[in-house]
Amino acid sequence: MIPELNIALAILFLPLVSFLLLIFFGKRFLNRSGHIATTFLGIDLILAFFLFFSKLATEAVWDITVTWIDFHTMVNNIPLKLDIGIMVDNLTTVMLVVVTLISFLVHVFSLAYMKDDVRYSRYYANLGIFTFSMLGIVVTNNYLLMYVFWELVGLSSYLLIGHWYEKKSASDAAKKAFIVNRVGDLGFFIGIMIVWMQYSTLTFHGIFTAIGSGVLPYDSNAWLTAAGLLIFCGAIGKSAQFPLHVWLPDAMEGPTPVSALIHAATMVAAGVYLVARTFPMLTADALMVIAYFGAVTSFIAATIAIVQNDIKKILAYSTVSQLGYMVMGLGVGAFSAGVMHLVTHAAFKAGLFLASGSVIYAMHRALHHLNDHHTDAQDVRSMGGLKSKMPVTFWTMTMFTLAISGVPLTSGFLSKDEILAGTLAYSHFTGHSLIPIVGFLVAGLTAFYMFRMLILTFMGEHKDAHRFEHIHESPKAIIIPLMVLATFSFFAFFSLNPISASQGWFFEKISYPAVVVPEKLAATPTEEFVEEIHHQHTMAMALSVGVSGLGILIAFITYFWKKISADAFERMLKPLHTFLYRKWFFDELYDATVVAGTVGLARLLAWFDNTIIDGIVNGAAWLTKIVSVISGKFDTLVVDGMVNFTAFFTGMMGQTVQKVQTGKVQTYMIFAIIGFMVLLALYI
Amino acid sequence: MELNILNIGVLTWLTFLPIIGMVVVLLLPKEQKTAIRWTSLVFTLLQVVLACMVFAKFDRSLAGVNSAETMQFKELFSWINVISTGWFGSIKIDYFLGIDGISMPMVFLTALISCIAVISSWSIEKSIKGYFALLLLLDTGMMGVFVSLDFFLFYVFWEVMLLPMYFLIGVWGGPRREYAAIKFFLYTLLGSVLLLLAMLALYFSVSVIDPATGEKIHTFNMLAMMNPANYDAGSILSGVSTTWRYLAYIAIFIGFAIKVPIFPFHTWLPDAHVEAPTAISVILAGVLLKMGTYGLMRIGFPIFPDAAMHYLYPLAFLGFVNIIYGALCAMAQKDFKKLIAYSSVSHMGIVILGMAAMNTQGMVGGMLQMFNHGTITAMLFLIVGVIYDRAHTRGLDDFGGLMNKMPKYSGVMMIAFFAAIGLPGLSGFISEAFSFLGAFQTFRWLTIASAFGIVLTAGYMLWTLQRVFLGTLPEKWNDLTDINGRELAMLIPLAIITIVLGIFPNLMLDVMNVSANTLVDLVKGSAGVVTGN
Amino acid sequence: MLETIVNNLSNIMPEVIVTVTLCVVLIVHLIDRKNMQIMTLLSIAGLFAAFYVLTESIGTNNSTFSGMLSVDPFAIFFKIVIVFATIVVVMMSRFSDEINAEYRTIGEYYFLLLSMCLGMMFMVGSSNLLMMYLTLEMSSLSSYVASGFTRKAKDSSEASLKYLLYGAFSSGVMLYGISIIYGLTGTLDLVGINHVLMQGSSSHLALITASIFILVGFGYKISAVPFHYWTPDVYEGAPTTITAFLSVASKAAGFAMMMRAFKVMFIDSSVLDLPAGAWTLISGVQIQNALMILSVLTMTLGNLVALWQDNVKRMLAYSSIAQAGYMLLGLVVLSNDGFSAVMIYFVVYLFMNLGAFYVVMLLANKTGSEHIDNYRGIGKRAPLLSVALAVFLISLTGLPPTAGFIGKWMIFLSLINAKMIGIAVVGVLNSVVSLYYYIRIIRNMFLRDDQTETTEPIRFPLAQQILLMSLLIPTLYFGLFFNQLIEFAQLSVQMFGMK
Amino acid sequence: MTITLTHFLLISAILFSLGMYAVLTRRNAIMVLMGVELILNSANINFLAFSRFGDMNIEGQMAAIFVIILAAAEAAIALAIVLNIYKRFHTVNVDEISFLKD
Repeated sequence: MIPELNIALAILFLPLVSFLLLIFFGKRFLNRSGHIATTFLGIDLILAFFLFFSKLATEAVWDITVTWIDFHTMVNNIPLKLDIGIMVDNLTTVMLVVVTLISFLVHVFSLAYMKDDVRYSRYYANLGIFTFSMLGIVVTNNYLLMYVFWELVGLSSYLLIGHWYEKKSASDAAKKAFIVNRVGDLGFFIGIMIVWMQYSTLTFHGIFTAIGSGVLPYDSNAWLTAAGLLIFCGAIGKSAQFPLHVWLPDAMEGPTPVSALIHAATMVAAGVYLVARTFPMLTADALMVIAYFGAVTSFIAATIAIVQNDIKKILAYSTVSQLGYMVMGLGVGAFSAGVMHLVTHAAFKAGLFLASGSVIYAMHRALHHLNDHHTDAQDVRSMGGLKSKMPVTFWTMTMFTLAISGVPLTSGFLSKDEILAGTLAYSHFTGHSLIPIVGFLVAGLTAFYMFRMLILTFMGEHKDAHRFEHIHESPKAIIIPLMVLATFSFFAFFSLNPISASQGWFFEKISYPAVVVPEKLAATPTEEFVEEIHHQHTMAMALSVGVSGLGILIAFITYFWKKISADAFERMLKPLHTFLYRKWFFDELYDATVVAGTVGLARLLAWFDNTIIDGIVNGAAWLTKIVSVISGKFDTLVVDGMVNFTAFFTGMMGQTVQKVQTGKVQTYMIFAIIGFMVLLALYI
Repeated sequence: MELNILNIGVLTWLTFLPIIGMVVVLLLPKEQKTAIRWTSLVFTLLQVVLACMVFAKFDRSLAGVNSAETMQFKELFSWINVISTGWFGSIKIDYFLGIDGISMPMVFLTALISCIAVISSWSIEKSIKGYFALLLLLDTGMMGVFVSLDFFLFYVFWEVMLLPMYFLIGVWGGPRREYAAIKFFLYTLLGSVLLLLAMLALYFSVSVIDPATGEKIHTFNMLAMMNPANYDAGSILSGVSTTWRYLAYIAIFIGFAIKVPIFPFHTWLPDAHVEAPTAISVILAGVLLKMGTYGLMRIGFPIFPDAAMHYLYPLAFLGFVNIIYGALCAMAQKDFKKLIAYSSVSHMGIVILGMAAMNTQGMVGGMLQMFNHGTITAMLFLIVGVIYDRAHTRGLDDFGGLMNKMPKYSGVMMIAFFAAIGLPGLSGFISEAFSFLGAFQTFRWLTIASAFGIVLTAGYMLWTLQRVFLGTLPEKWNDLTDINGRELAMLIPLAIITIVLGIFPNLMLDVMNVSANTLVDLVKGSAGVVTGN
Repeated sequence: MLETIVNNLSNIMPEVIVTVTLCVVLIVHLIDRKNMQIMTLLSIAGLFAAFYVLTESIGTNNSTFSGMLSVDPFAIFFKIVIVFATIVVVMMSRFSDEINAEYRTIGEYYFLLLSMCLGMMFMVGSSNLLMMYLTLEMSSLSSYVASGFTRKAKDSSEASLKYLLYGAFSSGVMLYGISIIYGLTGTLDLVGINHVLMQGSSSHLALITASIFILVGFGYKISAVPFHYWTPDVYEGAPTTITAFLSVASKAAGFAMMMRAFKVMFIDSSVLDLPAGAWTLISGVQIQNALMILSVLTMTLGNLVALWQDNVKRMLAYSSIAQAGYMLLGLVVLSNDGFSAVMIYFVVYLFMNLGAFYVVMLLANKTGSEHIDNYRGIGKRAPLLSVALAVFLISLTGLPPTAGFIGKWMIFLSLINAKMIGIAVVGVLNSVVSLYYYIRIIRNMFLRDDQTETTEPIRFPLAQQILLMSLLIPTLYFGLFFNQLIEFAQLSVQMFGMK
Repeated sequence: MTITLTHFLLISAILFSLGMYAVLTRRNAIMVLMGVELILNSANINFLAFSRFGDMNIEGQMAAIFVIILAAAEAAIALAIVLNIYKRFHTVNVDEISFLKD
């Protein structure tokens, strides 16, 4: 056993320990539970960094596999058993750091933000279980455990979204999140079934080697592609890709730090991570589909984000959009760029959420002070001018916004234009020119709506002077995490070259994995592709800077200098606006079709079950009626259908027979004689 | 493997301890309520202890299934032995007990559930003497079914269960108890008479050399029936894939399908569950339903491999119907208990699907699912019972916000619900996953279709959870109390099992594996072997 | 001449004993008509003596009175059943209020009972058509009177009239059939007839007609559909004790006679060692289908009509018709196998049916009615009694672990053995239907509460409980340990003059 | 002409039918019993005729005697019962005596 793996295990299980502590003794610790959990995460973070550096120092991949379940039998001459294990490679360590870091910061942030919450220790317990399962996804080396932790993060996200479950909206959102994710996971599971059926193993290594040796599910390329895409379904669910993106915006019902941790930085990125892990077995077709899913998602989300007014909603949609970006990046084959965007985005998007949290916090306190319960503390239209009151929040926020808009010198810029370069390269090889177009379009839109939000929130003057009095900068526990994240949003942490990531350590360490799919199915060979990216790089950079600059400019014109009236536009394009504002009517659509359909079918079947099935058995209501009409004593007798049917049938028989039983002895004799005749007739 | 107590085999003890308990209970004056309760508890607890001993001593490496040698804790005595008259071969019926990997988990489950049922019956007041006497009798019947290897004995135990069940539902049940009780009784009887005929047909088709006298005699020994060599040429069920064999298999299948219950024979289940008192629902869902699938594994598959293989797809299809149909019906229910009832229809469907896969993972998954469903559904029914005792209603829409009012309760509930949903880390996941993994290899599209069941399950379970536990507490429930020690005592063990098996499924799987493999090989291998010559 | 008669008498010792007993009872009755005690004791003593002698004579296999009467295991088996039934009924009568109300004529009652018993004992042995007819009439005549015994009750006398007319009519028809047989074969001795038939050459039509004429007579005695119509009325009208006796003993006698007649007359005695003791009928007398139809009709009709009865006595009447149907299944098989099954069924039936009637009678003593609604809440008021009744009813349904199951089981065993799957299915389905009305009684006893809220327990003297137990215990015991039962029946199958 | 077996059988058949008719149609219990007597006697004629013509043993005649005796006994009991009925119902019309039925 490699010692580092012990550390990995420690990292994995520390949060679980904190969870168990808090769930069982939370009542004892009262408000100390926050600090306890935070301490655990602190240790976790340190270990994670340690592991990170020690791993980057070496090339080896630390991997250990144990047999979990042995079926004591052979399937086509290989013993049938279920292996599980953990593995630490560069990707893992990076993810470990990201998860622990964000999680730690959120813990700290929550100390203040959730201070007087009713279920304080429960909240921290849930953060613990979440961190545990998230880390689990990262360290495991097989699809089974992956799926296990996959579901567990689903659970913890369910718990955290529904943290304020007294609110119907909250519990609805939680339920929605879980079920929608289940739909995705279903695909994931089917994918796993295919793989298991073919290879009788679920470890990445085992599967990839098997594919490498040319064994395909059902010996068909189509099924290999299908397997890849089905596994990708898991990502569609978790990373809120179209068409399953609908749960993420609702998930904002959870506490803001939760949104930062789960629904911006880590869990939603798990989907991207899954794609990255599965990358070697994805065929060209699969990758193309994935790329399109990403593109469509990012576009839809971006358009919606433009018109939202709830600050968290805006961020939520931008998250969806950015996730689409990453998926698109991986889809086109820009592996490192995609993963890198995952990391950078984790930092600045978490930052954005925490900052918005800080704003909301301030607003709440103000509103609470004036006990004003009508104004929505999250509506950007009721904010403005907060710059002077909460400078730290403002400046950090600005930093994040620049990063996400892809302005040079920020981390976002690096990853983003690598992806764009990738898309250009992709279209060059495959001719799918729609992808880059969407890419750049979304870049512009992002810049626009992010700055819209920034301006509406912090600049101009506040809508309500009286309230303005009572707004103050948030406490240290809140702003320190903001600063930390702001620092991480600088380019320097990822590549010393401010304009190109490709020479940075990240690209060096997180390099393209060896593709194992057969030659004729594989996407463009890596070398040529990388080469092409280099060609496109400058072009991509120029374009992206241009579009985002344009976006920012329009934002300022519209909302800062007010040269163009947004309302006028809104009025002019009313239908379009409603369409976007109502999120392309996805929820309505699903409610009308899937949900209504299922529930309706359920009702129908239940009715069917009670009336028809039970009826056939139960002799149905009308039959019972007839029977009971026939004779009063029936009701007590009518018990159950089959018998009841017999009963009814018998009713007839019984009646006739009873008619025969007249009590007149001669009638009896006559029947005897008839019987006699009949018997005789049998022989003549 | 042998284990004797006072020179009496442990299986006999397991089976007849409750009867002794029943006698004691009957001897007690009916005023001594506590005494009666405690006696029944003590005896069932003893049963659990014995079951644990058996489980511990059970040799994981022996297969059993069709070989008497590898059956464990065997007990074989001649019960009925009619001296042969010239024109009629001597009738021999053995008292033949023994367990293997298929029955071991069921034996354990039965003991456990019975004990828990006794605990949960503590609050019964109405003619409690009769109640516990019948409960113990029922216990014996159930245990007997799982340990007997002689078809006649099996059938006797099978029928012995009916009457106690009828009374337990009919006397201590809800408003429509009479209806539910008679429905249950008639349904099951209808099934079992078909079983009877099939049994007789088998009896006359199979004959073995009687070690004592050396003459060839007919036998009810299941293991002998599994061996194609024992079939007399020209007898009804000799040959392979003959119409008679198919008919016999179908008869047996219906007999068991009614117990499972498999669509469309399931309609007795919701009524029975809704009307039955909590403890009885627990037993019904926890043990009785398993008898159907157990019967198929113990009798249907190994004795009729050809028919089993021939009807494999229909079987799987019925499994699929159960899963989806049950889930959808559950979704539409307004009554908490009825919802759980339909959910077990759905979950048993997974067992059927797994069995139909006819490969190791599927079979093991099915067996494990039998056990897990036993524990999980038992928890669910207990949970319903707890709230029903307090609120005297089961309407899903009457509740809300219990999470705050009854935290301990909700904690246990969470485990049960998510186990039912099939959340990894809890036992439900493992068995469901294996059943599907196995089934997928045999029925690709059918399994994919069935897999939608897991989404539906999540749907109705979470919806229920939301309606009952989340949201705000209605005024009228302000005086609800959290669960007391007794109720915890019956829920916690199950919860622990659920979690432990979720993480270390091997504890159970090791017991089943070998037998499961043997069963699969047996069915697949001897499917084509001509019997009777 | 005389000593031959005396010698023959030694063969029919049990009958002689019974005869003596009934004469004594009659005399005692003439001396002191009030004294029930002594008469009960006398008849019981006599019957026990007869019973003892019977058990002693198990295994004897010969025929007396120049082949008129055969004393073979088959006959002895049924005699044992009949005598035992009589003993039980005598004890029942001791506890029956409606009988005790007639204390003035109680002697006549016992006299009738014993003479019925005597007639039946002769029936089962008689191996000559004329003898059959005479013994049949002998038992019938006393039954007519007995069923009308409680003269005060209108029902009772109506019952006796109907019984009389119907009985006389069908026995007349039977006699006519006998006369034709005589004409065809020139003899009335069963074995003789068999020999003649074996040579063939007799007109089949006439033969069939005649045998169906005879079937009418048997059908009436065992109350098989469509000759059963008298049964419900008579059973309902007659005193419960007599009903019980008719439903068991006279049915047994009827069956015994029928079995013997068919087996000895119509079986091809040249081929007798087929597997499972199956037989082949003499060509031309294919009565098998007729029997099959009769049995299916009988059990189905009996069950279906029983579903509607609210008078428990009448319900049991129909149920006993249905039971006769199951037993007929055993005949249909036409093999030793099936016959032994029928005999086993009778032993079982003896206990469960008498038990059921006994409980009904005891309850009627207290509640004064046999209507099913009067059974509500009895479960609480008389636990032992109602549990016993429940057991008897379950046994009648044929569920393990009661003796009734074994009875049915053996029947179906023989059916399957003869590969008659079809009617076996009909049979089991019927037993499912039957559960349905038996359970009604159980339901009323345990699941329903008395409307009149009377909850004070009903007590029964020890003597009555002992009798109950002596019926209940065998019903359960034979359910689990039926070894000797089967062996005894299988050994008793053989009849005189048959290999 | 010579009287042959056939004539006797014919007579007995007719007698049997007449008896049957009486049994089924007469409403008076006594009459019904008369019908039964006819049936019995038709059987008797058969016995006698067979034993006379079909040069068989005397079993038939023996049978006839027994039947006659039995008929007497039956008649006695029957009349007693009918008498009893008349006491109860003040009628012997079998149709009016039909209280026992479903």
